[in-house]
Amino acid sequence: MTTSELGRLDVEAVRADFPILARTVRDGRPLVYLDSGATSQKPRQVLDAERDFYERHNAAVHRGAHQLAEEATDAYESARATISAFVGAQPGEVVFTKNATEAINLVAYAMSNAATSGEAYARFVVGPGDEIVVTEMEHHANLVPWQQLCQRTGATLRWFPVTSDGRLDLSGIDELINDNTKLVALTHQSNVLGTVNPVTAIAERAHAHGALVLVDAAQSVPHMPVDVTELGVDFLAFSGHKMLGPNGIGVLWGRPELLAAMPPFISGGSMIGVVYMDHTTWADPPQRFEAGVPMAPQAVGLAAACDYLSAVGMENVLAHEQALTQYALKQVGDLPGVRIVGPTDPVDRGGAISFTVEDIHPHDVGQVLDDVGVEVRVGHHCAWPLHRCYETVATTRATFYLYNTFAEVDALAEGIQATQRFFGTAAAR
Amino acid sequence: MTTSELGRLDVEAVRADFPILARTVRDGRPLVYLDSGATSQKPRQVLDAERDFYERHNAAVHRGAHQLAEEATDAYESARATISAFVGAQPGEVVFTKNATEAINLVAYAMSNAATSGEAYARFVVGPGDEIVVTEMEHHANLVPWQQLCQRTGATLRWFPVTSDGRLDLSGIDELINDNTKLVALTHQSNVLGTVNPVTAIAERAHAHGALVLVDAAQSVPHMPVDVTELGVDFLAFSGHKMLGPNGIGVLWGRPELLAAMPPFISGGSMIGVVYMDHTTWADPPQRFEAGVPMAPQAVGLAAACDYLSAVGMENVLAHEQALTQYALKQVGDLPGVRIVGPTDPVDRGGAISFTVEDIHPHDVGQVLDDVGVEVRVGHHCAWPLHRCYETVATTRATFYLYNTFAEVDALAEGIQATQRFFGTAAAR
Amino acid sequence: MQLDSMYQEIILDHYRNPHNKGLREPHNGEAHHINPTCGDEVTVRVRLTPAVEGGALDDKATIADVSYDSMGCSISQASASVLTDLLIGSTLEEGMRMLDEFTELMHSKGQGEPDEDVLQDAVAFAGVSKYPARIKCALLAWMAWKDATAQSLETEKEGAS
Amino acid sequence: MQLDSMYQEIILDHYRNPHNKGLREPHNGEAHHINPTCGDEVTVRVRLTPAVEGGALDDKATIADVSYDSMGCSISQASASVLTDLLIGSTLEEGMRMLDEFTELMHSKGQGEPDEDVLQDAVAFAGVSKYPARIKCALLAWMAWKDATAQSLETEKEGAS
Ligand SMILES: Cc1ncc(COP(=O)(O)O)c(C=O)c1O
Ligand SMILES: Cc1ncc(COP(=O)(O)O)c(C=O)c1O
Repeated sequence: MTTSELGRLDVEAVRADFPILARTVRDGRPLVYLDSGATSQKPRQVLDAERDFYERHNAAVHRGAHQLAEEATDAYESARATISAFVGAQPGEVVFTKNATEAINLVAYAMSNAATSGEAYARFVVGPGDEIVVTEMEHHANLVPWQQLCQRTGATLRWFPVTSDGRLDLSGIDELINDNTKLVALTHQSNVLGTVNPVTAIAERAHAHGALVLVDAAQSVPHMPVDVTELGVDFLAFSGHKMLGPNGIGVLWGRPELLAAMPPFISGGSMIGVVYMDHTTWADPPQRFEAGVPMAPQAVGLAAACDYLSAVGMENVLAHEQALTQYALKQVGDLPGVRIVGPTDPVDRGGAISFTVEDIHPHDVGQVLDDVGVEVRVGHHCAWPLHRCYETVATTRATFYLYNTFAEVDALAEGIQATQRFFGTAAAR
Repeated sequence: MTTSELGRLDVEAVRADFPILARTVRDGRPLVYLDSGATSQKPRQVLDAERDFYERHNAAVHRGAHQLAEEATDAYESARATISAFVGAQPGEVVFTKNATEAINLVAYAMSNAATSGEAYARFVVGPGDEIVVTEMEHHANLVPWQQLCQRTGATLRWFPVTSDGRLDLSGIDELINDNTKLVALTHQSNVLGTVNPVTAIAERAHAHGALVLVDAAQSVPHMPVDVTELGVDFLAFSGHKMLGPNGIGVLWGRPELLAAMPPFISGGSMIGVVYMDHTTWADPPQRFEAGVPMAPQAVGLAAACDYLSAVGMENVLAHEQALTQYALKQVGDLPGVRIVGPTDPVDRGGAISFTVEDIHPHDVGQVLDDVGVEVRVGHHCAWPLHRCYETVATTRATFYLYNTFAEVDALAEGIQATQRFFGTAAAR
Repeated sequence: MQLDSMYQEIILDHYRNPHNKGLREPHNGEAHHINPTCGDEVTVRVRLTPAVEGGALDDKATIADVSYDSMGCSISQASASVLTDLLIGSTLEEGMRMLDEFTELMHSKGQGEPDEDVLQDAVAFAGVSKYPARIKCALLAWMAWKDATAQSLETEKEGAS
Repeated sequence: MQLDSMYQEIILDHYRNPHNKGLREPHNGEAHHINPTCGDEVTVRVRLTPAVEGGALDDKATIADVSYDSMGCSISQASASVLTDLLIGSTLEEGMRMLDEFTELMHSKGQGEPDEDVLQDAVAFAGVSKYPARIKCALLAWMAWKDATAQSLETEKEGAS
């Protein structure tokens, strides 16, 4: 297909762009890939863009004056412009990292580094008495770095609980976000519950108390239109591999005045101003935060992924996934013995459907599904504390993307019933 | 070619594997790529391996139980085994990072994190009175992270000077490495001078005082056989992109007992033992140091690069580069007005030839060379303090790899003469 | 259906009707293991007794009891149950031999030819070795038993010294 | 040879025989800039004088003097030299206009059509804009001049308040 022909969303045309979707698994079963929440598949266009870079323009960016280096630098910075525009940002506000996890750690480490970086960075210092607020539904990537920041600095970690129906419990917000709060870090869309959080409202409250707001957008940027100027937050982190892009690249967006006031995290070449044996000054953002030879080919690939998604239209991606989610909530949620963990209504909810099957462990559910070609994820999905809230250690999770079909949702529902028959549970009788 | 047919080193057969080497630059000039020290070009075999992963086995590694996830995990861990074996290490001792820079930062941050990580990690704590020793010839990647560690912890940074002929000045070693020394970080092969340092001897001295030794092998692992068991050091860092592999992947090798005693650096998913809202325990190495969805396709690509290099034979790569270096030291070094910065004898010296051309700024040298298709690097090559030692801000640098030819060295020498003619300097008359 | 190669009848039987489940006294070693990818847990208790009364806990020591408590999938549950059947009453030497055989079987990628004399019911897990993500499930109780046993030996040494 | 489009005769002349090089007194603003990729350096001094004696330093102020010291490649050297020729004697407003035009020219990727009336000798740098890595060289002195000028204005304000 030419992606621009897509109109609403021609799933078959989309699928034709993804070589892996044509393969079979186990005994020749067609692949039903319902694990895009873990990582997405890549269209040919993305793989071609990356390869073209390697075969024609490869050189170390920002480090050479020869023609290849010029071309490579231009490709890298053009990619930054495309990716920035995809989330409504300016290129100078976008830092490339290896994944969302590093992007979040970058901010957490900049905050502890501020303590030993002099007056210019005083605004980021945190210490005893200061509070960092997260939520119980965070992915480990947006929880553990803040625990560690608190351990390094003596600040206190606090968190929003979740309600039994999979929403943030905001009833304590007036107490939880207060003048001691230095930063609120929360997920835009839960990778387990699918819940989309009221980020803008929470950010307003945080800003009223002078706190910064970091949003983990690893599950939102791939699946809905996101515009940083509308969101009203200070930092936004996401990963390329979850949005049709290559592995090995992530993004930290930050308000430019904040990035400028932040000390570096990883240090080395290309992030410096002047270097002496006994001291060093820093380059301006975004270079300040990109030490070493960067992942330019991956940036080019991610830009191609943004182009692909833009051609399809993020509104169309969202609408398609919402339709799949609504269908799945019914097809899966109505099965006897199946409990959905997360909102059962499709409002403010993305396409992650986590569930338990009575008397069958998720590992065993996943195994039987795998046997019929349905690839889902089982476990705590890097959100162990959240699972404790729902009194389970693990769930089975199906996640959707633009290339998934209603027939694949049916395959999932049938697979769950096959599992119940295989294990002979009450629900199967 | 089939790489196994290479025997000694059939440069033409090798070149045929690198699509980019067939392109032209500027007005149709054949590309003479002499900037592999900045980043190497990639053979088809590496690009194919990475693409095959994406098109057939792509999934999040270590996070799924379905067939694709199994295949992806297997590909990732097999790649780790191949890459480990390439440097004589065991897979459990090899951590994947985004580049050498991150690998070095990992150790530096683990050392400052040790202060707040409890008794189990006490061995890595450094503070006032402790000394970190580097050298004046370090790349910023192996200098700035240690400056920053000292700034965070109050430890003192000290360094070996260099001699006028481009070697480490070891005369003060008895004083420089003493009982206060906690870590010695030095480069195996200088990216500017080409100098190969006596790492093993220095490590012995350091170990005698209980200090750890980290080697920046970014310029050695790509160019010579390196075996960590023979080197006698504690940590070794290198980058994939400089050794025919993809961008976005680097390696930290560490002695297993040290990795086990090190607190984590970047935290998030997949590096945890158990996670609660208020505390977290860690996975064993190497997972402890690999937070987030890793760069599995790049690991697969880097393993293919190792296979390629092994098929050619690292001894042959070394011999080929030594021959080129010896030739270039003469062809370039003998030109009137040209001064080589670094050893002029080829002993203990790799293929980085940095030089100044009298009365012509390196930028201008590089520009004229670029105009005739010869791609070299100009500037301080991320070793600014080193350039100060030689009373110059910048040099022009040619670096060689297995795909370079003697004719390309001739092109370099002719290009320098063309530059002298263009600018009408004394040497040209 | 490939599934049957993993979910052998023996496994499903042990899963539905586990043997020796529930922590028992007396014991002289205990270990708690968690599988960090799915949160499955097992606690294993062991009681080792010397071959000769009053003697040291050597190779010939008897595995007088193994009991456990656990939470997890069919494979991890069944494996714990089979483990107790195999180990209770064996000598330490025999137990370690079983552990080695079982570990080797798990890493055989479906190619293992387990010694049925040594592994008995545990040979039923051969099919699990084809599914790398499940190997940890099958090994969880065994690894906990190994640690619990190391603890028994440690405790005894401390007692002796 | 494409080179000639970058290394115009005017540029090489200024490079070999730079104008106004060497730091001079009096000055009321100074800035030091370094190109972090190659280490090239320039220090620029400016003296702004009010259009009306005793008046404020506004748009109409005169750039009474610009001097500099520098170390770097032909492009950065020549650019600093040309800059002094253009700026000395101009009004601040004219100077800022030249800065804008020159900056725009540098980012034109070889497509710029510079206004020769404004940029005079500096139009010779048009070819540099085709070489992204060299743009910084051409702009180095201009950026330093901008900062030095900001300092002059700052100093004056402080003096006035
Ligand atoms: C000696 C040396 N050390 C470290 C590095 C850093 O490598 P990277 O930029 O891939 O992290 C380089 C290359 O830039 C180098 O040449
Ligand atoms: C909500 C959320 N945050 C953060 C991450 C971390 O992303 P990555 O592993 O790419 O760093 C993920 C995915 O694993 C996620 O789902």
